[in-house]
Formats: sequence, structure tokens, C-alpha cells
Amino acid sequence: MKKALILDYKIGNITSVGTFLRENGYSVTLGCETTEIKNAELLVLPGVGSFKMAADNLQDKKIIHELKSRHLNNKATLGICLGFQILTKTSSESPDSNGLGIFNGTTTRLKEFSRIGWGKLIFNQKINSLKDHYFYFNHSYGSYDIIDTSMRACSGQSDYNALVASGSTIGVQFHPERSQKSGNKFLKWLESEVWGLND
Amino acid sequence: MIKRIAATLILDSNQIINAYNFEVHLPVGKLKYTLERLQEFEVDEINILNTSHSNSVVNDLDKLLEDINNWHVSTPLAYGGGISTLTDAVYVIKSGVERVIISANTFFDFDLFSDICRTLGDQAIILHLPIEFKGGSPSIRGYSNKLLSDVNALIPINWGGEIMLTIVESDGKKFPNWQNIGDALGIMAGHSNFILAGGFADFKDISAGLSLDQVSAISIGNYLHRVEHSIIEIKQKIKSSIQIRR
Amino acid sequence: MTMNQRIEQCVRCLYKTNHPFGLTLDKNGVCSGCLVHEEKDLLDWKMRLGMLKNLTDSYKLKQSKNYDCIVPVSGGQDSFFIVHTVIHELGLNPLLVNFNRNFNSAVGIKNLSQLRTIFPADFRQFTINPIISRKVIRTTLANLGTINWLWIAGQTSLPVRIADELKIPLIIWGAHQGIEQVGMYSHTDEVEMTSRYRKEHDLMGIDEKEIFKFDPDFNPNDISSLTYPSDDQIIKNGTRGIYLSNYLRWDPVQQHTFVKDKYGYIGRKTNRTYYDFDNPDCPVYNGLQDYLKFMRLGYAKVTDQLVRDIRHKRIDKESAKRIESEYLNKAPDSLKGFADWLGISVKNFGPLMLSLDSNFLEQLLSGDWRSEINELDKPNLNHIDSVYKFIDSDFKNFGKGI
Amino acid sequence: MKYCLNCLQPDTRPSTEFLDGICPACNFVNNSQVWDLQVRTETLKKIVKEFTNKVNGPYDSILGISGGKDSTRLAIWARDFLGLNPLLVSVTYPPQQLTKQGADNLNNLTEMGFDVYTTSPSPIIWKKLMKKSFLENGNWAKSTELALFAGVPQIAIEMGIELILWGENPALQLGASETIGKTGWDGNQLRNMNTLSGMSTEWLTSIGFSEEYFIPYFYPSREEFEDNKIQIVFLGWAMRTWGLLENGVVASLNGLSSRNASAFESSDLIGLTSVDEDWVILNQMIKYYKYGFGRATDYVNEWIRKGKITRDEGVELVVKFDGVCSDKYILTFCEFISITKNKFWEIIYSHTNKDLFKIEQGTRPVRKFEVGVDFE
Repeated sequence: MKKALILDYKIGNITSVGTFLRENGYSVTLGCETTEIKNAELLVLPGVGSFKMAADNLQDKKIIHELKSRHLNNKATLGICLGFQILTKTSSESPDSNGLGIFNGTTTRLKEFSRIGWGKLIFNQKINSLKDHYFYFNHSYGSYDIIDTSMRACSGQSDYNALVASGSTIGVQFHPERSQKSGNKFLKWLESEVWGLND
Repeated sequence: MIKRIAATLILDSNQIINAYNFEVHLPVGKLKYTLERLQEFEVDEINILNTSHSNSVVNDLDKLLEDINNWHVSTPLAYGGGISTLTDAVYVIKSGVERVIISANTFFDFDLFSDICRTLGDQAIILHLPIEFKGGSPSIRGYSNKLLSDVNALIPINWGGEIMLTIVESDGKKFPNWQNIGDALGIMAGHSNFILAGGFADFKDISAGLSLDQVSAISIGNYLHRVEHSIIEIKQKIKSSIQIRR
Repeated sequence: MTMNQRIEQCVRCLYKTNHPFGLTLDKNGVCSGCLVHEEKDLLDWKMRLGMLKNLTDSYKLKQSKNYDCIVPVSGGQDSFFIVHTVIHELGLNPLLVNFNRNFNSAVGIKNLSQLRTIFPADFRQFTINPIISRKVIRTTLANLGTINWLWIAGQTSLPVRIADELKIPLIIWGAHQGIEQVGMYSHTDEVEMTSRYRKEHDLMGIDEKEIFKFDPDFNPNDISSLTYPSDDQIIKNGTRGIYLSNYLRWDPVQQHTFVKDKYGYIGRKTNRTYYDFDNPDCPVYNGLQDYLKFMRLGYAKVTDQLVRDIRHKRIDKESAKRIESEYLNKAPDSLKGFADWLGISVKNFGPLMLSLDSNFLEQLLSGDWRSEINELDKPNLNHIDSVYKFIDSDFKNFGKGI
Repeated sequence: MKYCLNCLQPDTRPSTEFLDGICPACNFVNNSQVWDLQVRTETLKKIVKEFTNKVNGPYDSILGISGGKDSTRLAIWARDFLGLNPLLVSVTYPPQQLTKQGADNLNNLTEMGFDVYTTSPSPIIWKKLMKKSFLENGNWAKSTELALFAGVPQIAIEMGIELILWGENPALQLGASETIGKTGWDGNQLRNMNTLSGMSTEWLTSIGFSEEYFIPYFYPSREEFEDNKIQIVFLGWAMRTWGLLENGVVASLNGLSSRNASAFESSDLIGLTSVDEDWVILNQMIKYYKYGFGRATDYVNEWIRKGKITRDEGVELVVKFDGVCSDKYILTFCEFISITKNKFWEIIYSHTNKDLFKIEQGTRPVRKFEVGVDFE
């Protein structure tokens, strides 16, 4: 049974992310202890709440250091929606808070104000196992300027980053835990193609 | 963005009901069983309207969340019913529901409405406007003095949320009243991202609705419970030119 | 109505808001069942029969070399009226389908044999392995307080499977219980068969895929005959179930006199019920099953019959209330026969009844909760089937009589 | 009419060719040895394995049953010896035709722990066909036999179950050579049984119902068999003890009820054959008047071949019981298809073999030949 840790930044309900992970074969805990962050086979940054709340709860130097070392050691990490934005350097949603800066880019207000609904992923490389799957988006902020990463994808006609992969750290602007069967397929794909995690 | 086929589930005393012009409520069953099937039919999202809300949104929601959470709902949800304070709205989002449905009377308290938008972000809000056509121009149900044209002026132009337009007179019927829909959308020409509801059952009407530029989703009510695989059938029969998740 | 349900009774009939199907009251306190029932005297039923005929004629055309439709039947009264309507009113060639209850009353065997003989229609019957059915019934008795779960699971899935196997898309059912009892839909909604309704209302929320929760050492193959076809199969075959009660003015009392005189249908008097024509084919439906229903829900089959009569204006609410209170506490008959079939003695039902007893505490405090069960083991309570024994000789149908 | 030298089978049975005086059944029994049985059992197990490996549903096979001695025996053997999980399928008679023992025996078999799926053609149409085939060729069962044989393969095709289990190869027991398949166990030639061939649609629809009312009477075509990879397998061929008496003994020990009538009324010597229906008795009587041998001869021939009785002892039994049929069966039959007794006998006389029987109005035909002695 693979172990997953949902990073606790004391904001929204993580039940749906928890259920999503459990259904896909993980035992799930919620926490932010450095040892937990170190040992988790998969770390998930959930996507509920505002950038300011998340940033304020991630000031502890040791936690930031542990998160960055996970990135350097290529340990599987998934940032969902807000969880993806907190991995960037800053967000115009609350200019005086700063994110983890693991992704070399910023988060800004979307050109089309908000994006609600289902969209496909258009990758910058040939990934056909996800080609006819749709994923659920619900956000009004996103990042346009992360370019120096191995894999990227945008969705539909818009050009903000729907998905960014830097080593084993993945940021997704959509909600896999709210994308029904496609969400499960996406997690399986990450496990086998990106993280090499499947047992 | 592609268009969406949504489901409206109307609750009365903790059970789903069939609603007929916002008055007659007939019992259908518990939320859990319908949620389970709608998810298997891959409905795009589910809008839950609680008509018998108590004065405490927190108690109402806790009862429903048992059904929703312990039964692996992985479908985008929206919840509305008695949300009249910022804490109510925040609680709805914090409990894992994607969007909160704000009723007209909460919207008329404009400071509260902008607080909610600022705190949660426009994309987490659906403004529910039930429209009545009592002779002359359309008004908000229950507020004959609040004309749709006045309400339209209050909504900021680049507002990021969505507006659920329900034609009261078509509620529970087999066909929507296209005349009323045309008038309402005309008055609100400055906005788009509308969710149309009320009388949507036949796939031709649903195709027609989704073909309108201002419309991004159709939300189906009573018809869902009447016919097996209604969602799957609709998605198969809808004009292929319409971009939906198939 | 606030969220912490206060149980209220409809001002016109006997149903309360804790009805398992759900029940809403309008601002005058009239329940959804009574409201929808008013349609029976408002709708143009000649026109609705015409609508039904158009629908079934389209299937008759398509099914030229095959059966036109499937009609689920049993030894009960509705089957006679449904088959009469399907053959003589709609001019169809149906395949009759029955999931065989492993313990049939003599009257049930006679009625089903009569039905199969007088109508020109082929008949298919499925009998589940009795060793398995005893196991399922023990499980649902212990966990859901019901005997009938197995038969309903079979009778609501077998026709849908046969529809798929024989490529007969149309299934015609009689009454939609949800509408007839609590007015779930308007008749004009023409609601159709759905697996959601089957699981939630027919099977008390637990379908054949989840029954294992109660009894882990079930082998899935044992109850394969209860499986409902998959969505893909149903869509591919275009299977559809419609209800006659949406198109005909459904009145079981009137229908009973019709099928009794015209087709020789027989009812079965029992201790606990006011009319004798409801579900006579199952020896325990109006006996132990009804007693357990009363313990679980506080009302019983007699209530359903009286509500029907109130709405059809055959009785006023006060007299109905009086009759209901007379029958509710009557002891269930045919207990011995069912206990024999299950391979136990009547006293073995004691702990189950205790577990469902609303005054569980008083029973325990009395230190002698067994006395009530001994009351139920009286010979006179088991005379019912012996009265109908004469039937056995002239009609025999495969299916155990008890 | 010539008798088989070994048993009492006359050569009057349609499509039976004797080989230098010996009937096909005796020939088959003569050249099959006991060791051969071991080979047959292993062959059968191998064949069955092919089907059980690729099964996805709950049942790996279908067994056609009536609840009688053969099907009770087969159900137990298939489950306990071959380890199969068969669905039992029965084509049942109209309620008035089914006997009390018939219903009890179906219950008995179910109670042993089997799922049972019955298909029953409409009694109204069944009765009209019975009357028509009785009046036209003196054999009421010619039409209903179609449904009895067609029901099982129809359901096998509907449910996608390829393996059909059957009891005996008619060629072996009754000397019907037209159903000899590729090997002893292959039952796919059952379609050639003389009762199944030669029944046109026009013949059926002449009773006043359109073709769609006769679905149970159409035996699936050869193509349908091939498309659905249906394979009928005779189990009796590989069972160490298979026969009228052996099956009767085992089935009775497992709860089978017997016919409550003596052999003097039914010519059913041990009272265990076709217990679920009585008018087969008068059909056997008609067979006797047509071909000079009835049910008693079938019993006797099997016992002669198994050395249980001598040919002469067989003659004694045949003389006493062949063609026997109590009036009570004739009365209920006439009432069921609503004809008078005189009309019944008129039909019997018209089909009686005048060379073998003397006919006098008002009495039953009298045998001219001596049982066991060739007769011109």
C-alpha cells in the first residue's frame, strides 16, 4: 500500500483529494511534519483556499527546506490548482506573500478572468494515452511564464500552463479529484510514466 | 471552453424532489443514489439547491456531506440554499464543494456579494436568478419590483462567475419557453457564461440552448429521474457540431 | 419543514412523512401521494391509452419475427390485468417472465397456472437454487428485516436480462409503486424503469453487488441470476421499461372484480390484510413479511390498502384509521410453513423480532420476551393454506407449495 | 417384419438398417468393451475442460432436464463427477398436462441446489398443434417434440453458453442411426432425429397464429450452432452405468417420485419413465399399433443387451405389457383436445399397421404376429 501525504496548510476540506488518493490505492495522511514530508512516497499540495492563506502557513524554514530537497531528490510531488500556484515564486492574488519558487515562474490573473469547466490537455510532446480525456478546471489565476521545464501542457485555446512537470514535481491547474474516470487515469499515467511508482 | 451538461438536484427536507413551477414538490429519493448514477453517466457537474434550508447552513451541509464524501463523489459540485453570510459561503467551499450558489436576495446585499467574490474568487460563485414573466418585462421571482434589467446593471462587466438563469414558468415542464429565454438573454447581452435551467428534457432543446454563444451549460432537473441513461442519451444525440465532453 | 424531521401525517390519508419512499406535504398538509392521485380524475385517459398504443405499435413493427415485448408476471392480481391489457387492448405478442419464489402458496401456483393457460403467450420461469435462496433470505432478514428482497431483486432483473438476451427492447410493468403510493412523479411525466429506482426503493438501497457487505462468504456466481445488465448492454439493446399506470386509470379494486369474473383469479384471505387480492401468491407477504414491515416502519399492507381506498373515495379517514388499528397488531399467519421451508422452528424467529421491536427495552425488562413469539406458533394461524389445498389437485405448477 | 436376432427390436422402426440380422443398437453394444469406457470418460473430461476454461459467466454448461430419472442422474453426475456448474433448462408442459409427480420431481432436482430456467410454450397453441398432429398422423407429440428439443439450444445461444449436456445418443438406445455423430459423444446431429425434421412453417401457422407465435418450435439452424460454437455432448456414452433401470435406481435414491400407476395401466414396467406426463403412454400404444413394438419392448431390449434377461423372458414381458394403455389416459386426452372417444379410435385404426393387426370396430386392434417371430 503506497503512502501519500496531503500537505496541511490549514485551509479547505481535503476529503475529496483524500478519497481520490485512497481509491487509487494510497493510504492517506494529512500533515506537515518534516519527517512525514521526507518519507511520503507521494506528496500532494491540495487546491482549496487563497494563495495568501497557503503562503502564510508555509513560512516554517524547515518545511520549505524539506519541500525543496524533495524536488531535488526527484521525489513524487503533485500540486493541484492552488497547490500548483504555491509552487511558483509569487502570485498577483496576494503580491506580498511568496510561494516556494520550485517552479521558475509567477502566477497572475487569467486573461479570460476565469475558466470553469472541462478541457483537454495539449502537451508540448507526444502523449497519446491521455488524448481523449477531459479534466475539470475552476480557477481565475494561472501561470504563463514557466518555460524552462521538461514537460508542459495547456488546455483548449488558452495558453496558460494547465500542467507543468519539473523532474518529479508536477503542477496541474485542473482538479484530477473532480475529473471522474479521467482523474484516475491521469494519476495512473503519472505513476507509470513520470514517477515510476506503481507497485 | 467546451459546453457542459449539468444536473440540478433540488432538495426538500433532506430528499431530492421533482419541482413543478417552484411550488409542487414530489419526492424522488435520497441524494446518494442519484449522485452515484449521475457520476457513472459522466454528467459534467451537479448543482444542488436546498429549498428547505434551516437558518444554519453548517448543519444543513454536514447532513448532506456525509452522503457526498463517504461515497467518493468525484464530480464537480455546487451547493446553494440559505447562504446569507460570508462565513456560510466560505464554509461551503471549505467543505470540498467547488462552487457556492448565491440566491438573488443575497446578491441584493451588494457589499456582502462583493465580499464573497473577493474572498472566494469569482470562479467559485454561481448567481441563481429565477425569472418570472408576469406581463411586461421579466423580474426576479419573489421580487416583482426587481426588474432583470436593473439586476443586470449591478453585475460587474468582467465578473468571473456564472449566472444560472431559471425560467420559473418552464420549471418541471417538458419544453423550455424559448421566447422568455431569448428576452432574458437579450436584456443581459453584456454577460456570457450562462447556465440555462427549467424545462430542459428533449435533446433538441438542449442542442439549441448550447448553440447560443452566451450559454456555457444547460442544467437538467426533473427529466433526469424520468428516463434511464438520460445524460448518456443526450450526450450521444446532441448535434456533433456542439463541443461537449463525450 | 426543518431539517430535523418531525414526522407528520397527511391530512387526508394515513401516510406519514417517514414513508421509506419519501413523502412531501403541501402548505395545506396534503401529501404528494394524494395530490398526484387527483390526476386520476383530471387526465383524459382515452387519449393516454392512445399515446400508449402509438408507443407499443412502434415496437410491434420493429419486432416482426420476435416477441413484441416482455411482461413480468406472478401469481398476483396485477399480472392478469396487465397481460389482458397487453394482449387484448394493445394487440401484442408478449413473452411472460417470472422469477420463481421458492415457496409459493397453493393459490399462487393456481393463479400462475391459470394465467399461463388462458392467455396465448409463451412463458419463461427462473428458479434460483433453493440452498442459495435460503442463505440470501437469512442474510436480508438479519440485516434488512425483510424476506422479499431476493424475490424483488430477481423479478426486477430477470426480465431486463431476458430483454437483452432475446433482443426484445420493450418491458411492460403494471403500477409504478412510487407514483401510486407517494406520488413521486406526475402521470404525465411517463416515468420509465431505472436501475437507480430499483436499487433505492425496490431493494432498500442495497443491490445484488453490495449484499456481500452483510455476508462476506457469498460466491458472486451463486446470485448471478439477480444481476442487472450493464449500462452498455441496456443502451446497446435499447431496453426500456414502461408502466401501464401512467397510461390507464389504475384502480386495483376495480381491476380485481374484472379479473376475478373474467379470468377466475383467486385471492387469499389472511389474518393481517383487509382485502384478499393483494399478493396472495406469496404465503408470507401478508404474514411474516408484513409483520416485520410493521415493526420496521410502523405501518403495514393494510395501511397501503386503506390509503388506496381513501384516495378512491371508498372510505373516510376516520373509519380507515379505526380499521388500520384493528389489523396492525394481528399475528402473522403461515409462519409454520415458512419456518419449515427455512429449516427452523417458529421460535427461531424470536431474536429477529426482538431486534426489530420498537419497545426493545420493555421486552428485555419483562424478562420474558419469548412469550410473544410462542403466541405466534398457534395451529389456527396456519389454517390458511390448508383451506386452499383443494386447488393443488387440479393445477400443478413447478414451484414448491408450502 | 423381421426381428433382430439378438433382441426383440423389429425392423419396422423408420431409418433403422439391420446388419446381417442384428439391429444397430445391438451392434454398437457388441463392439464396445468395458476398457473403452475409461477412454470415453477421459475424452469427455478433456472436451468439457475446453469449454469450462473460457467461460466468463456463472454457468459453464446447460443441461436439458424434465426432472425425470435421466436428468436427475445427469445433474448429479455432471456436478459431482465432472465438476461442472450447469444451468438446468426445462421445457415444461402446460399445467394441466404436467403430473403432480412431474412438479414434485422438478422441485426435487432444484432442492439439490441448482438454478433452474424453464421455458413453456403457450398452452393454447400447444393444444391446437397436439390436436392437428394427432388427427393428421396419429402422433400428438410430433409438434410438441420440436419445442422439447429446441428450447435448450435456443437458451444456450441466447445466454452465450456453448456446452450443452444431453443424456443418451438415441442411436444407441433406440437404434436411430440418423443421429450417429462424428464420435459417440457428439450430439450436434440431434437435429436429424426424424421427429424434428419435416415440420414446415405453413403447417404450424395453419392453426390460425402468425409465425411469431411459434418461436419455441424452431430448432436453431446449423449456422446458428456454428456461429455460437454450440456443442451438444452425450454424457450417457461415458457413464459406467447408464440405462433405464440404473438411472431409475439412482434418481429414486435421490428423491425421485414414481408414477402412481401399475404397468397394467401404463406399460411402464418400473413406473419411472416420463413420469411428468401421462399421454406419452397412449403415444407408446399408438407406436405399438404402427410398428408392432411399444415401450415394454424398449425396456426389454435394453435388458436383453445387458444380459439381465433372456430373449424368451423378454417375449413374455412384451406379450403381457406392450401396447397397454388404460382408458383413463385416453379419456383425459380426448377431453384435453376435445374430441370424442370414437374419433380417437377412428384415428388409431387409420394409422394401425393392417399387416400386423386385425381391426374390429369398437375393440382394440388384435396382434396377428407372434412376438419375436419374423412375420410377412
